[in-house]
Amino acid sequence: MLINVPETVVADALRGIAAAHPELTVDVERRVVVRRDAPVAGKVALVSGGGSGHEPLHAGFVGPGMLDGACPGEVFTSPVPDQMVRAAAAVDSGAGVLFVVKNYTGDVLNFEMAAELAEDEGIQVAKVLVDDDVAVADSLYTAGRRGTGATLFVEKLAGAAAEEGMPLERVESLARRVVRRSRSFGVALSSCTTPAKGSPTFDLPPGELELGVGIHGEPGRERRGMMTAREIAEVAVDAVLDDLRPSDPVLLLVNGMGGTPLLELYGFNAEVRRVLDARRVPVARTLVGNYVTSLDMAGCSVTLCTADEELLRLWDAPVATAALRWGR
Amino acid sequence: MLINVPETVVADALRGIAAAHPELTVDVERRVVVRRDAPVAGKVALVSGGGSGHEPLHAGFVGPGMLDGACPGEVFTSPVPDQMVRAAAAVDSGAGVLFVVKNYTGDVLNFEMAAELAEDEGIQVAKVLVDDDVAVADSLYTAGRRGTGATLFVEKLAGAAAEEGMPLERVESLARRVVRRSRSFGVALSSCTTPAKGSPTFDLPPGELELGVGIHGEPGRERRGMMTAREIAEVAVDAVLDDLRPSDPVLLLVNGMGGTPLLELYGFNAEVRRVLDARRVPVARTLVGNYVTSLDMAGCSVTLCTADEELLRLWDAPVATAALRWGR
Amino acid sequence: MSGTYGAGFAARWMAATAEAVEREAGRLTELDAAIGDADHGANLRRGFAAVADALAKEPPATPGAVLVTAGRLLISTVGGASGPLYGTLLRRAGKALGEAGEVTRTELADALAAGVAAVGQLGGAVAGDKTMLDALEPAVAGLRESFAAARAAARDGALATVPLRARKGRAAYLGERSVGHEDPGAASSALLFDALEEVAAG
Amino acid sequence: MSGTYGAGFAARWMAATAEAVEREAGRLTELDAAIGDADHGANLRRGFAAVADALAKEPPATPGAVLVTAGRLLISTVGGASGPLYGTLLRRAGKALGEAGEVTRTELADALAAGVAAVGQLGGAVAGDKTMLDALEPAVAGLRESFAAARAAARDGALATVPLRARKGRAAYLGERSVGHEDPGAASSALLFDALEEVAAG
Ligand SMILES: Nc1ncnc2c1ncn2[C@@H]1O[C@H](COP(=O)(O)OP(=O)(O)O)[C@@H](O)[C@H]1O
Ligand SMILES: Nc1ncnc2c1ncn2[C@@H]1O[C@H](COP(=O)(O)OP(=O)(O)O)[C@@H](O)[C@H]1O
Ligand SMILES: [Mg+2]
Ligand SMILES: [Mg+2]
Ligand SMILES: [Mg+2]
Ligand SMILES: [Mg+2]
Repeated sequence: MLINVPETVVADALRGIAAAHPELTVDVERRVVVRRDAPVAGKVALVSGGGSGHEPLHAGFVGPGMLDGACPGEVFTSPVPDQMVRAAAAVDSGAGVLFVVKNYTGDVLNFEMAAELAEDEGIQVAKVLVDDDVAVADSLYTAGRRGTGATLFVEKLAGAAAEEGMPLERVESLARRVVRRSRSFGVALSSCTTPAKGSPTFDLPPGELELGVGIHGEPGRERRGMMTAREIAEVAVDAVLDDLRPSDPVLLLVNGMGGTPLLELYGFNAEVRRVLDARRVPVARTLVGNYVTSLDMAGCSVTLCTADEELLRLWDAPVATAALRWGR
Repeated sequence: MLINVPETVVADALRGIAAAHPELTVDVERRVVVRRDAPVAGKVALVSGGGSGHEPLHAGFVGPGMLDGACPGEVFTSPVPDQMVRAAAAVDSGAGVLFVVKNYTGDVLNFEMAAELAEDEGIQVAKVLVDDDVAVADSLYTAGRRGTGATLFVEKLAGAAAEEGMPLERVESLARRVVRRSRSFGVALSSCTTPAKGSPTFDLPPGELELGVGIHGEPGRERRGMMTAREIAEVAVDAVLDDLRPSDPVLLLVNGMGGTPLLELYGFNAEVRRVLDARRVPVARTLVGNYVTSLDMAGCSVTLCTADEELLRLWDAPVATAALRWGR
Repeated sequence: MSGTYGAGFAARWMAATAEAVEREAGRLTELDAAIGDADHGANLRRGFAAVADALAKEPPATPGAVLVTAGRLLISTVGGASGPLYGTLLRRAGKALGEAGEVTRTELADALAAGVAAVGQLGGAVAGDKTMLDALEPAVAGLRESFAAARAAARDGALATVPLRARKGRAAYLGERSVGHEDPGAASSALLFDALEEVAAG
Repeated sequence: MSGTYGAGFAARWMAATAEAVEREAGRLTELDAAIGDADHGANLRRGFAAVADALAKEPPATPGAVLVTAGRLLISTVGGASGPLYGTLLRRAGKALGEAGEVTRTELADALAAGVAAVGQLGGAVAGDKTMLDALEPAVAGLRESFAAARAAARDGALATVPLRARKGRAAYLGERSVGHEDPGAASSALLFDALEEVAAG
């Protein structure tokens, strides 16, 4: 592993982010990354965060048109409320803060505590819970679906909405709409290795794969013998379409888990598109790359978001972050 | 591996690029990617290419402000002259074409043949050879230094120069200047696995690393026991600085080989910056990410380019490609 | 043997827990690797090291204050699911102990019961969901009897999670595949009561 | 035994080479993995398969035309270093054979010598640099004697690359570490002369 010691991985990365990105303010000690020009007067602010190891999520999405602040936790460990409160205080212009929370027990509990503390400090806080992973049963008697690839859609689209000047409750309801319209399915071709453990989280012999994995190196729902990209695309897309029947053209994220070469991801995108064409689901926009990762895990996920005119406009709106950047 | 069969990996990826990027024209059959608006009237055109497996290089750098066309070969295999001639013909506006060639025997020979053929077709062609890897001895009696990370600098800076309207000979001499001022050093923490071979190109036990590797899964010059990110940064930066004594602030590329998580790369960037600070080399711009990769290889490389005012202006100039994008 | 227990005792309990977690961090992480994300050991080590440190530097005056401080610090340093849950357990228990300088074992059991209830409320889990509650609930019941009974009950409760199918926390994502593994949070809860018995035994 | 050799013979040579390369592709790739980039087998397989295909579909009328066609196709389908080099070898040899419908073994040797010289010029390598030239040069010299001598000389030349330190091609990047491995291009050159002898032997 390209690290010093496991204990300093997150702090080291934050120093590196600070060195590479003068357009960000990085508090290495307190683990908060905010856009340099925060708070932006009159603008609703977006704050997200979660365990590290999913880069570029979230710090790579801080900037105009997307997040105002991010709080990275330890690897695969939700950040603590103190970070979230500090980030909220740093970015709030008075127009309020939206917390974008991936649905994991740790993230939910810590952001809940943070929201209470922030409100005590007079910051208006709303929360949106991202839970898009169809591999996980969603019921009151479970932890609910995990938040994975859709987080990128929520942060981009709600970020654009906030940049347009929408008030907090509209940004919040837009974010919820994106969550409602988004679903994902992930596949692992290898485990990942966390710095703390130093060896793969689970054993996956070459030639086998795990279907329905999350982004924390946890095993999936089912192990299978090797499949072709075409077969994997069918399983992933159909799993998503079982849960989401798009009435409109979709936004498509073909996401790499970190260890899968872009060459393979693009090839996979061709197969995903083939399946979507066969299922008569039109694709409005496609993003291919390693965006919501699981350290060095080989594998991929497919996220669809049913777009509409407003969401397309927000998707195309300018964004200027380390990892996502387009428009003026 | 996330593929169908090894034989179709490149064609599959091109179909996926076509599906994801309507702003590119992709000839899957003939393996040529050009910007949709090519040829751009009056503009010198840049064409590059090389073996596949280094994505986003080169197709991910096709677009306004960078390359006009790219020809991907088979994995780690130089493309054939036919592709290069076709790309040149597709992008030439009459102002001539600059071939950006990484210094490998295969690339050199194929581009040479292509240049002759293109000139037969009445296209004015210039070539620039990128050879930045200080791990390799440079002499008449060797194959010379390899082309690695500096390719990104050449394509970005010469691309910006062409976009500004510089004539062919000035774009060419600028490209040569960038080559002269750029040096790289790479380190592997694992081998890569090519689709054709299906198992790692070389065996590297966990806990060991190869110093001075290229981007084709070839072993390096020396094997060592594991080192910390700090130690690796020292070796890599000092190897570069042995060969390049920057008189001006540098452009810094901290490049991932494909399998190293961004979290680790940013941590490594912190250590690289620490060494450069200690050596009193000021850093003008930093780019951190997986840009010139070697499939799924874990590892990193450091590239420095001594900048000057013109190069800084060209670096900051707008670019709009799949993998590199900024400015208006 | 039924004495009373003061701030020093509570602080020694936390220190002993920190030691146990330090010693067992690898095992906790392995358990978490099997059905979670391989961080439980590192999480608790970071948290309890901070707790032991802080208590050594500025020892609070009452057992309640010790537990409240410990809980707050866990919340501020652990993160993940276990940070808020363990933090709430200790903070709520500490609050329940109030200002008393010395407390009985029964008072401690009552306070911890309040803490456990708060954990249930916060995380929405119930006994049998394969979480730390499966060790904590029997441990607190055992504590009404003796420290040794608490320790034994916690261990049994932790081991009893092996055949369960997880319904809460990260292991729930595995469905049937979570069966056959001990819950890491239940295993760490057992360490808490190991430490309590050891400190009480002197 | 000194007959003459026509277009059919040349085409069978190319077909036999394609078969040999197909059969030995794995070994060539392994050799290339050790000191190169693990693609030599796949490269030549792709190229010679295209050659065999094209020659079967539209058989040229002279041995020279067969080799020119083969060389052009290798250049258009192989890529890498070996594509232009093998392509040049055959194209130049074919050109040297001219329009003749039948050629002698000596004429073939002369033509291949011209091809080998062109390879040297194009790639800038000389004997002893640990490249295909180390098999090609002795093979062509042997061919003046017999097909069998050519085959043996090519094999010996290929094996003689093992102790060499590479000075050209990708293996040169390894410096001293290239010592102890057979050069993949020399190994594939030996296949070319295996095939030639087999076809000549009928
Ligand atoms: N909803 C919950 N209620 C009670 N305990 C829980 C709940 N969710 C998780 N836990 C406990 O937390 C433990 C995991 O802690 P840890 O690994 O530190 O956090 P994370 O799951 O965020 O990685 C589980 O083993 C379980 O005992
Ligand atoms: N300059 C050169 N002159 C002659 N032969 C060369 C030269 N460079 C490389 N070769 C030959 O090419 C072989 C490698 O071919 P191949 O693996 O197909 O191409 P690449 O090196 O581009 O991957 C080497 O083993 C060597 O025999
Ligand atoms: Mg965790
Ligand atoms: Mg090659
Ligand atoms: Mg965990
Ligand atoms: Mg090769």
